[in-house]
Amino acid sequence: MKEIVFAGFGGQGVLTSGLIVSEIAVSNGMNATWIPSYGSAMRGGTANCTVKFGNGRIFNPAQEKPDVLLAMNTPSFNKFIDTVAPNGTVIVNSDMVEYDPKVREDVKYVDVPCQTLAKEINHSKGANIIMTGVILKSIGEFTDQQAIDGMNAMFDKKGKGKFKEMNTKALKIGLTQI
Amino acid sequence: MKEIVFAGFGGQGVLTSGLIVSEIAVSNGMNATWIPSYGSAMRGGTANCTVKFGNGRIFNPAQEKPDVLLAMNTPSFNKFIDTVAPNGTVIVNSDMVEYDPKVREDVKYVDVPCQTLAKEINHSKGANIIMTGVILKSIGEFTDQQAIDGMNAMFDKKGKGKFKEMNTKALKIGLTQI
Amino acid sequence: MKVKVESLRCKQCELCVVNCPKDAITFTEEFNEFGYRTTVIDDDKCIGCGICYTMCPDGVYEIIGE
Amino acid sequence: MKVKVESLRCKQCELCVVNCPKDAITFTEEFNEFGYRTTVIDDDKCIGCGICYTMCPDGVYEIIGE
Amino acid sequence: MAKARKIPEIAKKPSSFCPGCGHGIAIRLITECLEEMGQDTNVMFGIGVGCSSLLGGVLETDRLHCLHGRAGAVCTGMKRVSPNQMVVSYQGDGDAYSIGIGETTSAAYRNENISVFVVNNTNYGMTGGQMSNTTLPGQKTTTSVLGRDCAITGSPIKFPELVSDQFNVAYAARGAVTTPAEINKTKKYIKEALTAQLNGEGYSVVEILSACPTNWGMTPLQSVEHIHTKVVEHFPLGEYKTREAK
Amino acid sequence: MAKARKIPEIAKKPSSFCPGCGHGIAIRLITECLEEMGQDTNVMFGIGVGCSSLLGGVLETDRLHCLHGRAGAVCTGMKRVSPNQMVVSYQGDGDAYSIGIGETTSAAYRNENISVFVVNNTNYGMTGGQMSNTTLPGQKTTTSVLGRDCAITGSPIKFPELVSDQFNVAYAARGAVTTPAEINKTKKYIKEALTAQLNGEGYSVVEILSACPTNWGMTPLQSVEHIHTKVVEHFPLGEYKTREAK
Amino acid sequence: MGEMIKGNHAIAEAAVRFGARLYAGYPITPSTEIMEYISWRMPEVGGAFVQAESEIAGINMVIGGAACGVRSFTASSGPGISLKQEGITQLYDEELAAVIINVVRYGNGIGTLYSAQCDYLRETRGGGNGDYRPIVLCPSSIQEAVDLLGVAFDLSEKYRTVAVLMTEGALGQMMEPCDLPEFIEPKRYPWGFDGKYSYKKVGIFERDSMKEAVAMNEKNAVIKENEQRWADVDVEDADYVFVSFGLPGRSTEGAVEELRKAGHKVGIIRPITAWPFPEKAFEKVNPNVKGFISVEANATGQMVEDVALTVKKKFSDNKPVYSLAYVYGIPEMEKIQKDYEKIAAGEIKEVF
Amino acid sequence: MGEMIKGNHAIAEAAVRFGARLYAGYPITPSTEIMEYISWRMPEVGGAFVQAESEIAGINMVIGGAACGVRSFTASSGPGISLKQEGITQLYDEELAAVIINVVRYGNGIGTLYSAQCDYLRETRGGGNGDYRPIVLCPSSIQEAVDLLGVAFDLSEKYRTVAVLMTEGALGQMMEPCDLPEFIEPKRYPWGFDGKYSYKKVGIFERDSMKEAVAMNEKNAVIKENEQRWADVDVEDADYVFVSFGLPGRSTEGAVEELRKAGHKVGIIRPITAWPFPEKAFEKVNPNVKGFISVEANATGQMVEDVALTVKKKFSDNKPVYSLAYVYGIPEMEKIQKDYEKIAAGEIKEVF
Ligand SMILES: Cc1ncc(C[n+]2csc(CCOP(=O)(O)OP(=O)(O)O)c2C)c(N)n1
Ligand SMILES: Cc1ncc(C[n+]2csc(CCOP(=O)(O)OP(=O)(O)O)c2C)c(N)n1
Ligand code: SF4
Ligand code: SF4
Ligand code: SF4
Ligand code: SF4
Ligand code: SF4
Ligand code: SF4
Ligand SMILES: [Mg+2]
Ligand SMILES: [Mg+2]
Repeated sequence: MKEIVFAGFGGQGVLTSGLIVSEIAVSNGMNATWIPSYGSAMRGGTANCTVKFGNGRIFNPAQEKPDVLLAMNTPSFNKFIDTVAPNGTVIVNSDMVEYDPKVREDVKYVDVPCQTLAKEINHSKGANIIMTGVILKSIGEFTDQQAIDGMNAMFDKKGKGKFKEMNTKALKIGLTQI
Repeated sequence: MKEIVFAGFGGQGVLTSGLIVSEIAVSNGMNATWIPSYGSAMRGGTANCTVKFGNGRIFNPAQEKPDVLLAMNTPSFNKFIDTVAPNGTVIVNSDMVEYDPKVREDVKYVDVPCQTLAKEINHSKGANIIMTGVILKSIGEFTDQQAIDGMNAMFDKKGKGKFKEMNTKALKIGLTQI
Repeated sequence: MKVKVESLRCKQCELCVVNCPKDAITFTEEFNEFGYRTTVIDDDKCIGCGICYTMCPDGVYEIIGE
Repeated sequence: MKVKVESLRCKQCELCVVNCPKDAITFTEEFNEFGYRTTVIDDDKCIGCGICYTMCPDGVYEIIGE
Repeated sequence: MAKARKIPEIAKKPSSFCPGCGHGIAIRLITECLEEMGQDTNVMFGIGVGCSSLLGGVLETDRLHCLHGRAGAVCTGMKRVSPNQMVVSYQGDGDAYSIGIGETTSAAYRNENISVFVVNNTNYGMTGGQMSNTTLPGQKTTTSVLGRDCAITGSPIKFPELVSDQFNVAYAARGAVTTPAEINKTKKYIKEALTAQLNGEGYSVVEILSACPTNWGMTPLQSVEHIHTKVVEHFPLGEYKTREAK
Repeated sequence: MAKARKIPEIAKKPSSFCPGCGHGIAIRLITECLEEMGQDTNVMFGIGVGCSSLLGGVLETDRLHCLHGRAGAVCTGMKRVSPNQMVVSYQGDGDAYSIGIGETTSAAYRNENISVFVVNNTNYGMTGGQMSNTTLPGQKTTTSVLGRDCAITGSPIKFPELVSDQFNVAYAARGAVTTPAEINKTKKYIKEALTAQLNGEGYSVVEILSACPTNWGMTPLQSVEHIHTKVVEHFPLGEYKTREAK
Repeated sequence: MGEMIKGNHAIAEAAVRFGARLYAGYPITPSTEIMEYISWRMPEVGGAFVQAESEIAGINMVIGGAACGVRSFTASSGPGISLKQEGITQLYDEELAAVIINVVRYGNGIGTLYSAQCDYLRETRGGGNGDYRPIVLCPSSIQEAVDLLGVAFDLSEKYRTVAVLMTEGALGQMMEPCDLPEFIEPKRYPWGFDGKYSYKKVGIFERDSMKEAVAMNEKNAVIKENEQRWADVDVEDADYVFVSFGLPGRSTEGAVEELRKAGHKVGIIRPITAWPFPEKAFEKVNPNVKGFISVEANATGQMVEDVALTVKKKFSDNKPVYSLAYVYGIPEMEKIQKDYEKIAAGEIKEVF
Repeated sequence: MGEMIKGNHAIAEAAVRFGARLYAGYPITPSTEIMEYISWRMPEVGGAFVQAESEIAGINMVIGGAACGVRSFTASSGPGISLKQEGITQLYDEELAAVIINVVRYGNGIGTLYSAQCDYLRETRGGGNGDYRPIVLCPSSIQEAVDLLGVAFDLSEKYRTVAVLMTEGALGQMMEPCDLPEFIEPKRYPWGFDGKYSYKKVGIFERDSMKEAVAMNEKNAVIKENEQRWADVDVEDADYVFVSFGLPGRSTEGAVEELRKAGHKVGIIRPITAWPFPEKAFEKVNPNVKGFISVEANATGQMVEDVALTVKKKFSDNKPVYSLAYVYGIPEMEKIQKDYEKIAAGEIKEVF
């Protein structure tokens, strides 16, 4: 079973990113859970969700020890870095996050300038999709095609199929970052 | 400890009658409880209360086995006759109640035409006071003077002292009925 | 008879008595089971106008009609 | 300086910018800690009228007065 | 020419209201109208808590004893799932205008297609005569023993006026069950209210000024007199919102 | 001639309202008035549940987060035992006019000597933009996804109008926090309301039309425009009941 | 010995004398006389009386009064108390002191006017959302009602919590002699609002729930340790111990006296605090006791759960616990005695 | 395996498919999505959706729908459910079938938005006046929530009672794959109003409370006998048995699996009905079990009372009962394992 935490500002698309991963897992016959954090402070602040997936039963859907952390901004990095499983992966939005890798020396860091990359392909809202690709690659559980199909199926269901091409492009960029 | 049930139509003054007896007991240093019956049927129907008094502690204030039953109307007689303690006394408003003494042969019946008697002294609302006198006499716990003083003290407290003379007269009539 | 009277229901409120346009209703000396005086209609005076029916809160009257 | 600006509080709503009668307010290229662009006042244009204070929902401005 | 008149079948059981209580006349008028409209076997009542609860022993129709004040909501629920049945709420002034003011006004606000009858006897009858939102200025009740002081407690609420002025309702009126003439007028209002519902026009309300001899400490005749001399002064009779279809 | 202006001491902490939210202006106006009247350290707030709850992190005054809708009752309790302090309720439209309609109208009905400020943003902001009793006809919300259908849900409630017409209140008005001119007018209304209370004249209410860019899906500037073109059509600005003392 | 007085009137007068200065409520039988009495009495002493538009408004006005540090209370029954649950959990949550009087009447839903004890589980576990536990006091006589009302005010302020005086319809309606308390000077507590923000508070979104949970458990532990109240008779050598509160408890005390006279080794614990439940009372009980018998006026047996939990906690072996639930009213002493005999004879089985 | 769906949406869609045709409610986080979904979905199938002016109006509209024999339901959280207590006790009292969904959020008073299980005692004992007991169903996954919603409607109608789906904030907000039920034809029950007075009723003042109390106890006994539901794992040879429901129960199931792997003889009972509490589940447990451990997401430990009562009833000796109350959220599997070790080591003491 894999556990991934997606964290960032509200608006950075981390909840959607989590949803894409969970959908890919389910469309490939696995179990998955997606759970957002929500608390008393609603306005402003950070958003995050935890996705777990795998072939067995998923007991606790809540965040425990993520194998992968996506940190889209500095507060998120700081909030979750201690929870990452030993030998886990931390995927960092290097356009925004400054960090000291010494805080955890037992994890692998992957720096991705996802906002810059997104701008480059003229898909300003695609940074989260790029990062989804990075995550999927880093997990290595799904083929690129499975990833692309799963993502597009999800957006289709949400009635957001029209961005298919751009999203596919963004995901592919992510898939090639590691 | 003595237990008395006062029962009749609403408006026949049975609650007041019970109050008088309890007040006399308390003003003579005894314990007393007065408890009305009240239930879901509020409009119309019967009213009744239970008074207990004596020198010891009164445990259950509610009606159990009355030593004395005052029955001001037929429904009340029928409702309570079975509960009267063996060798108890049943004081009956013979102006209104028709009954078969065979329903209970182990109790003593005292018939008092209290409404007629009240009319005779021009105190149309005094029937309950007359019956209070009868009850007090039948219990035999208090002197006539204790009874009269206790009753008047109660009415004084209620701001109804002005009927003192008529009430005294009515009580005295009751006290001489047995 | 123009009006049927179900005296058992009467609560002696007097509303019929004072409103009858023909003063046809009076109280009897009888008490019903609940201790209320009951009414009686003077059929000669009564015109079957139905006002007693209208006024009575307790359904004592039924106007027979023609 | 006629107006003190506490940029940390700005949420980039633009209400001050459009209401300033002297067009004295513009957005800078800076982001504050919460990710919002902040405003700057052109002191030469500013007449200290206080409208920016009136419009700002977030207490960014203080009018110094005389 | 005598016309046959008889208590409607669905309300023919004897009631336990006090002598001279206006509730008895009010419910008869409502059931008469339903009968005349052929709706007496196509009706469900939401009954408030108060002396109206005594209708439980009278009415032989579908009826729910609603929680105190909530008939406006209960009747909304009933009507939304039973658009083809008549839904009638029958409440007291305390029930409808105090504890239930939220539900009562909200049903009016939504213009819910129900008919609401409020028996206004200017006090909480069932619980022994406390002040209500319709108690008259200076009226003595068990919670205003020196007479109601409107400077502290507010002045009598005028619900038919309020809904007519503020909400988009189908019909609103105030009648009294005091004299043959007023009773007949009140019956017309009730018929209008029920007709509005039958035609799907929306919310209708009739407030019915009604005697409470027991808690007013008056005879039934004095009570009627009191309504005509004092109560109507604060609660003018008549229609406040007439049906547009008319 | 520049006049010094500064956020009142009691409201100087930064808020967490969304960008362009009208709440921030509304609370500043109220606290400014209190300060100008010398009452800023003689005041207690009853705060409703809604985005107004975010004031918990802002206001440095006595304040109780009232249960949703109940500020009218809580403030009544506070004022009755604290006649010499200013008691202010600060609520949203959902809080005051839906769940709290009973408490809100009843406080007005009693002419309770309190000042009530209702921030009307035509939806339930805090919970993510559901329809409220002030939602405009046709307005899309998360519980009226096709646009509000007033035939089923009722039409926008007009509270200042309602209390002015139906109850004996001291002061009622509606303002907006959209432009310098409207904000200044609204501040005058607020001052009038607070003065009424200070003088013991009774109930005062000011409804404040306010932007909710987040749930309206608009920018702050579009929101202001929306208020002027659409919202005021249903909620006319102005005074509905002026103070008699004036 | 005082004068004959009605339970509800005694409670109302006592509240005034204890310095309560705000009452807000809505009429409901059998509690209404409290409000009726207060309606004229409170103005006499310069206090505030508000006839609220509903029970919800009533409890929220009490919240307003309590927020100002003024002794504030309300009374109701049956469905009226149900409507106050949200307010009660808030009083607890805001650490406001207030007293709620529940003159318990029988029944689910709209209910009846019978006297009963059917709200035990709700009052002791809290019918509102969350984990709060109000202090619950249960009088068995008018004198005790008056005395416990004073305790209720004191404890609610000492611990900054809600206290419920859980009395019964019959106790509200009956009369017996009662000494009323002396007048005490009304106070305004420093944690109450004064308009000056003397007492600081964090906003709802700034609170730390985890820390508060710890603090709440600590506070509850202190109350449990210090505030258990009960009366007991003859428990040290008892074969069977009755547990019963309020008027049924009083009747059971009589039954115990009778049973003892007849040679039965029985005793009684009469809880005076229902929460905290008087667990300590069980420490005195004969370790070889054969069983405990809960006597209550409700339909399902409610307090019996606390009896069983306490017995489990306090005895190393598993003692049987019996339930006599008499639905409503006050059980007759004779009835209790007869049912006791059935229990002793094995005809009535234990429920726990 | 179904598609990913949010818990609240799955519940809303399932209700429509199960034939519910009236929803009335008021928004409150974290239950609001149920209402938002229903607001457009119910009209699609010709059902009634009313956005009520309050939770009280909502539950009373449900009473109206239920009185007509139409499947009716509402959902809320925290204080919103507190406000419905009077309505819930009336539903029970009038023997109307309806379903209440409590998406539990943490906290007393206004409360928080955290997911929790702090309403256990209130839901199982009834927060309204009287002796009523609703059926309470507790899902631990979205699929189970959907399935139990069907059970809730069925049981409420079979027994003419209220059923509560007691779910948690986190379950409402999370997503996982779920198979939605088939559509069933909506019914109108014959005991519902049809305008013709087909189903006779006595007035409130004509009812016989004593008889009804007997009938209520009989009905409750039948429900207790027939409707206990639970899941269990490895209880037959366990030294320690966990008891935990909902999402914490699911996490505890995981902890049990881990502990077993590590050689600890532990098992779990996961109650699916909180009322009736699954007492029968305890009959299978190893008679030499050393103790029971209640795992809950609330501040004080609530279900632990039912665990202790059941243990007292089902075992002749006095087995210790431990309480792990994690306040809010879903306890981590590792945390549960660690606390288990403390219990086994005697570092955490039993509470009953
Ligand atoms: C929630 C609740 N609160 C209070 C009561 C007590 N109660 C019953 S009837 C009533 C007043 C009824 O007054 P009104 O509605 O005017 O009817 P009336 O008896 O005057 O016809 C009250 C307060 C109750 N049953 N339920
Ligand atoms: C009893 C209760 N019901 C529901 C809620 C959930 N709730 C919190 S805020 C809110 C709506 C607030 O809307 P409004 O009053 O208009 O304030 P706004 O956020 O728009 O300023 C609701 C429904 C609650 N906290 N308590
Ligand atoms: S029908 Fe008319 S005339 Fe005849 S008794 Fe009745 S009221 Fe009088
Ligand atoms: S109106 Fe009816 S109840 Fe009243 S006196 Fe006449 S017959 Fe009797
Ligand atoms: S004070 Fe007036 S002129 Fe100066 S920046 Fe502000 S709005 Fe513009
Ligand atoms: S009004 Fe205030 S918050 Fe908005 S842009 Fe100007 S300074 Fe920033
Ligand atoms: S108390 Fe008043 S309203 Fe109730 S039945 Fe008697 S007279 Fe009618
Ligand atoms: S949601 Fe709306 S009302 Fe709430 S803070 Fe944001 S903009 Fe303001
Ligand atoms: Mg009334
Ligand atoms: Mg709003």
